[in-house]
Amino acid sequence: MFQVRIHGRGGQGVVTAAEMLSIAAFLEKKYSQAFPSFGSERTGAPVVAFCRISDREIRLREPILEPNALIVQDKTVIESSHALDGILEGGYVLVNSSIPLSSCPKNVSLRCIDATGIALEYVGRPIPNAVLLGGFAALTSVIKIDSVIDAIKTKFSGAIAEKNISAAQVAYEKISGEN
Amino acid sequence: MSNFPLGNIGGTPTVQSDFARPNSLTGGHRGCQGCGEALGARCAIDAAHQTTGGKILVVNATGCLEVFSCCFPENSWSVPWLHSLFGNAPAVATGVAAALRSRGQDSIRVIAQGGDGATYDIGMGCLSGMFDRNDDVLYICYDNQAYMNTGVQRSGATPPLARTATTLPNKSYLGSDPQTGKNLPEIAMAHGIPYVATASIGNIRDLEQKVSRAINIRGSRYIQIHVPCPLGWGYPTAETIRIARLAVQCGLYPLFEGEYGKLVGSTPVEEPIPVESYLRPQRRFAHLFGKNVSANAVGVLQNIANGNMEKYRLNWEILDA
Amino acid sequence: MFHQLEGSQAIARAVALCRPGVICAYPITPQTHIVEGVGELVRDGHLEHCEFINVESEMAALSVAIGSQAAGVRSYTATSSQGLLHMIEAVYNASGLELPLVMTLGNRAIGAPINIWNDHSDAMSVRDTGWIMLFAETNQEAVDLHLQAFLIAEKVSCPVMVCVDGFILTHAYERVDIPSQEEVDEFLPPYTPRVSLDVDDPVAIGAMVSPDYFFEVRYLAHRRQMDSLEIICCVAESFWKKFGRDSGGLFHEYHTDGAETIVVTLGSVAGTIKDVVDELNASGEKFGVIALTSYRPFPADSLKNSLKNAARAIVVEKAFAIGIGGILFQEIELLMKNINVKIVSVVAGIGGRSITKSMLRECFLNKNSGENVFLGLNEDIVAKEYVPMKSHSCEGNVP
Amino acid sequence: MPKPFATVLETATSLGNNTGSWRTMRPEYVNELPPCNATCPAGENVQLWLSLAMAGKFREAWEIIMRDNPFPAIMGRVCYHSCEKTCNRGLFDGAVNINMIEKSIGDIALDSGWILPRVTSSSGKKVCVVGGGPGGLAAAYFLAKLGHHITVYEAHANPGGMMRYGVPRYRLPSKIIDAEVKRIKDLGVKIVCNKKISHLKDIINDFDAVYISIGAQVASKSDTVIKKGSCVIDAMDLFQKLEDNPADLAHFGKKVFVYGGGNTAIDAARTALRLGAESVKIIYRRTINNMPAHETEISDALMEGIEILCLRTINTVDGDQILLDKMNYDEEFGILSKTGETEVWQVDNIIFAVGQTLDTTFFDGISDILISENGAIEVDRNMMTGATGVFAGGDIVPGKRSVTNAVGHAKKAAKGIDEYLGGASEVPIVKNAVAHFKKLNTIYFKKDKRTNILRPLNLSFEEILPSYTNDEISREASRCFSCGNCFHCDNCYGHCPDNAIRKQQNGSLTVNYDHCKGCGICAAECPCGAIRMVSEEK
Repeated sequence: MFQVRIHGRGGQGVVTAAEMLSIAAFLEKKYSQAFPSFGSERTGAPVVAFCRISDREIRLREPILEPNALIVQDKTVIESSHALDGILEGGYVLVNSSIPLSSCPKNVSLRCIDATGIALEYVGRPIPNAVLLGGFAALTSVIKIDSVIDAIKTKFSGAIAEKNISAAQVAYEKISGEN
Repeated sequence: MSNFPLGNIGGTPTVQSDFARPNSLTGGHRGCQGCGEALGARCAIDAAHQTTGGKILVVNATGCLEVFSCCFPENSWSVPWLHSLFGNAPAVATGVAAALRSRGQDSIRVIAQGGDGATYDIGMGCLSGMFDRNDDVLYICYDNQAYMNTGVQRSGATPPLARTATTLPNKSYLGSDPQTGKNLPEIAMAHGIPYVATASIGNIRDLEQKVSRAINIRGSRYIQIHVPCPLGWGYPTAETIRIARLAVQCGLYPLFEGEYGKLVGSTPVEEPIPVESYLRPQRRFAHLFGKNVSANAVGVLQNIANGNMEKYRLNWEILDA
Repeated sequence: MFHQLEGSQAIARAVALCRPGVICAYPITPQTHIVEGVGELVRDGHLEHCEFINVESEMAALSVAIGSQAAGVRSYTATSSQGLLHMIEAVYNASGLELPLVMTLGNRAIGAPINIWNDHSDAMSVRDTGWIMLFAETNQEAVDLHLQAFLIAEKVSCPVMVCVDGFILTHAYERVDIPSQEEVDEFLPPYTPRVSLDVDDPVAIGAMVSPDYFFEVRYLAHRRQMDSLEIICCVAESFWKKFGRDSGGLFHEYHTDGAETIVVTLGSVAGTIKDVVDELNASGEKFGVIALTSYRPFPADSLKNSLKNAARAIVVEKAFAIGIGGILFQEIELLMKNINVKIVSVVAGIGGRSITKSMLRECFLNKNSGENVFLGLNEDIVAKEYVPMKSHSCEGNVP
Repeated sequence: MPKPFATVLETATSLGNNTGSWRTMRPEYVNELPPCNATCPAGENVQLWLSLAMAGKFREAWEIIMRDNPFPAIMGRVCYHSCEKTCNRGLFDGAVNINMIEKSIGDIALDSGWILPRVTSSSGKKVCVVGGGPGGLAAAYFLAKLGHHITVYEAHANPGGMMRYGVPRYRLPSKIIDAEVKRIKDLGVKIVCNKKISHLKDIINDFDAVYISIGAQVASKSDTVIKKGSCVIDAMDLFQKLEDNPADLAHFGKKVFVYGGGNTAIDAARTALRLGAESVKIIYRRTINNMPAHETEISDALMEGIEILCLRTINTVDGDQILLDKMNYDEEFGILSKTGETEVWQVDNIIFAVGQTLDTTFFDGISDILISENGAIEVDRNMMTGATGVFAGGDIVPGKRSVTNAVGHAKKAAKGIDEYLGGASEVPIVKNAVAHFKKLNTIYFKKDKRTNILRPLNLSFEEILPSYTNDEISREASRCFSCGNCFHCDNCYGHCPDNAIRKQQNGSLTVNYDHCKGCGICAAECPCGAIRMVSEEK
């Protein structure tokens, strides 16, 4: 079972990111489960969402304390929400940041990507969730980029979908380039 | 509308500009960035606190204000505060006032407050009962025009043609049905209670004056404060005050006062603006400016605004012309 | 057809497939997305001939549904926690009038203190109102139970409440099979009311009943609900034949044959318990699980039959009655009073407190724990905050 | 019995909750450059002294002006107030009447006899200032305050330069000049009049540093043919005679023509009127809206009945007749051409006001002083010429020619000279961004027109333009938007939904970053744009 925790702020599409990730896994005929941090997500407040991906039916109903992967949509929450706590050895950390992180946990493959910049450029709005999923697919290869694209289509439509898709592809190429 | 700054430049200094203001709702609360309701609450309760020398008890209905201001271990209130349920705040306040009367402590004033959901809908029965008995309570409704805490569902205060989670527009449906909705200030006045007023955080000086006038009146009083919500209405968080001003300037949110059921005054609108300049910056009205939307969609709201201008005599020039 | 859907949206689609004629919507976390979802299906034309009503409170929500059901139209609403209690008068009224309403309950704690997270205190507070109460373990079962609920309700002529864990299920995205409209139409025939307000056949519904007959009316209601145990089973069977899934019915057993300890529980926590039981059994233990679906009517006999061979029964529940303790625990203990099975009450997950695998494993392995366990309770806070009553005098002003 | 656990809370415990972590942007109080400060050629802190004037603190306001400009009363009469052109209030309901306020404060200073603090320090260094005009006197003032020993050499009988000889008395009475110059003398500055220094080398060795501010005295040539016996006079000579020996102008003519389009031409025309001329006509080669003169000057002249004949140049002056060529001006490409038509006018006097050029003989033979092709002396950032220790400013260096610019140059030069003589080197101050109109939120200002002073028709040489009363000063100064700098209106403090702005008893305002969520309301509602939102990511 592959467990992912996504950190960010209310209004940045953190919950939608977890949902899209679970849809992408579903499209690859896998079992997946996504759920928010069950709080009242106030605009700006730190927020967490979770996603489990597995080949067997997922029955477990507990929070994810030791994730295999972390997506940080807004690096300013790293400190206040202890976003990097509990990451498993050999895990993956994808951070939305235009500059490298000052500190990061041991033997974990960490990547930074300016998802907000890419989102602003391709989508015109600073919502980084679809972009980061593109990066996530490249970093972990737990899901394919095509499934991410199809998942984006379930959440957005028309021009907005196309823009998010191209943004996700840019992130995918960028991260796979770095691999 | 005297929109001088809040300090002593131009107008009389407001309570909010006083360095020693009570700060009834203080920092660290969990309201969204740019929350109009948090500001409205501080302004209203501070004004009441200042007028009565701090002799106020506050009863709060369930809702955004209650959830983000008091969740263990964080309490943002600096005044005595009681939260019971969603729909019973007016009745609970009646009880608090009765207790004070029984102890002969009439100098302590009781304020009940809630959002538009608690006031227009689920608490309407208790509110009407309180007015019916003319209980000595000032009810303050923070009107952000939908159920924001549960994710922007329509309430009785949702304006015509607005998008909410339960009034999603599509090809044939343009948002909240203009034939529906309540006018609570008018309903309150119909109860013949001593004082009813509408106010806005776009004009805090006007708001404070109305609260301190109301707090000194005995019997039931109702003040409704327009408090824009960046999340629910869809505009940048920094524009909360600007949006509030535009609502009043275009006539869709008339500021007026009533006593014993009769209109006695209104805050004049010096330079009225078309409703479009108030609607366009908000995503909840974006669908009215879509491609294949007929022009008279905005016309419906403009007629309402024009009606308010006349009914509440908001702009003397227009009326005299 | 399989979809990856949020629990609330899956339920909304299931309800729409049952072709309700009137839907009442009032927002309350965590069920709001359900009524919003159904509302959208109505507005986008997927669900025709359905009136979607935005009401002003939960009392209004159920009252509108009572009115529409009494007027002969299949009606539905959803609520949670405080909203359920706000409509409590109408809850009793609906069952008293034998109206086959269906309502989803997004389980959430009851205040004060106000709490928006999951537990079963709201369901437990209405267990004696005469509604049939079905608990869903997964979002798939939540979909299936809604399809069965309308059928059960209309067969028994008694309202059915489908309990779905707030946030944990309502807000969880999972793989769910949503049947086609044709399949559901074959399974669930159109609603033909036994009695309704009809100008051609006028009747008075809701008469006052004096002491001479009231006792019988209430007893008949009880008898009807006990008989519905059998209907719940056969509806579940016909559902299994139609859709190929063992959803619904009275309860589901998991590895109970030869189990020394059987864990009895309700709702989504059963999933976590099954994972723990698998791990324990793999290391030589003998554990089984009973996940109760039909809580009311209470399947006493079948439960007794399934538990009698076990040495110990651990009742894990997400609610407890202040002043007495575990609720399901009392019912199971009463059931097994003259059978030599040790019954342990485990109260956990109150007010959204997480129930983790490690907590459960430690509790299950503790063979000699007391009879009443409050799992996950913060003992330090209790020690600090509890002030024994005897420390201040209780005499009145008697000298 | 202790309070119930968790459901009953003490007041304001939320203050421990750091909602500041929600920010992605943070508000910061800034001090942006008000447009008036940015454009003032003398570098005055206009906004600061306006705020003091508003509060009725005229003495403090005067002291702030005096820090950058020793001639407030003169400025109020002759400065072309470029500050008012860029005043943001101009885009709202009319610029603040900064010029009239400065004049009024200058006058109050003179009437109340406010004096400057005695200079106590002495650097022991001797500086020579050549030219007692506005630039020279200002340089002397700034240097004296820095403790240097100053000697000013002035060619004419009285100090003042263009102020005295370039501006007629009805606009700038000499008693005003004398009073403001006296303050400079009281600082210990020695002014030697009727002392024309003809060449730099005459004085270079007697002083530790030299500041040349001799102005552009030579009248520019024009290609008009002037026959003998014609009654032609240059505007500068006219004003100089008016000042020093008015008797020469006793029988000034009735029909007077003035040739030129600048402020000097207007002043010359209005002076002619006051000398008894019955008809005064100004001849200007291009169209009226190209005239370099200031609009208020032109409108005053027209009000006094002076005519302006545009699109004409003087071909020849023959005795009491002048032959004019009618001109055609292509506005788009700025090409002037004769139409071939001509006009003849009877004339008693003609005053030439076609601008001045520089007399560079003062620097002949000194190689390292560079002179640009239009004759201006090249100077560096500290106004030093190519020759070390030799500084220059005013009309003789490149840049706009005005009394105020001269003062600006003098201030820069004084710092340069002081540094050259071993004083503290001036740390270059970083210029903040200019507070443009779009950064303001003018909804908080009530429309109220500026208080204009009636300009009655006055054909005498007496100045009868009154100043503001004290109330009028404060009232007009209160129209200042205080662009880019907090004026303590408390809007930010009052509108913050998170009570995240602290106000002290003394009125100071600071952001409490523990609770500020960065919503941006304070910045949006700040009337004067004194708060900027800055990204949190460093």
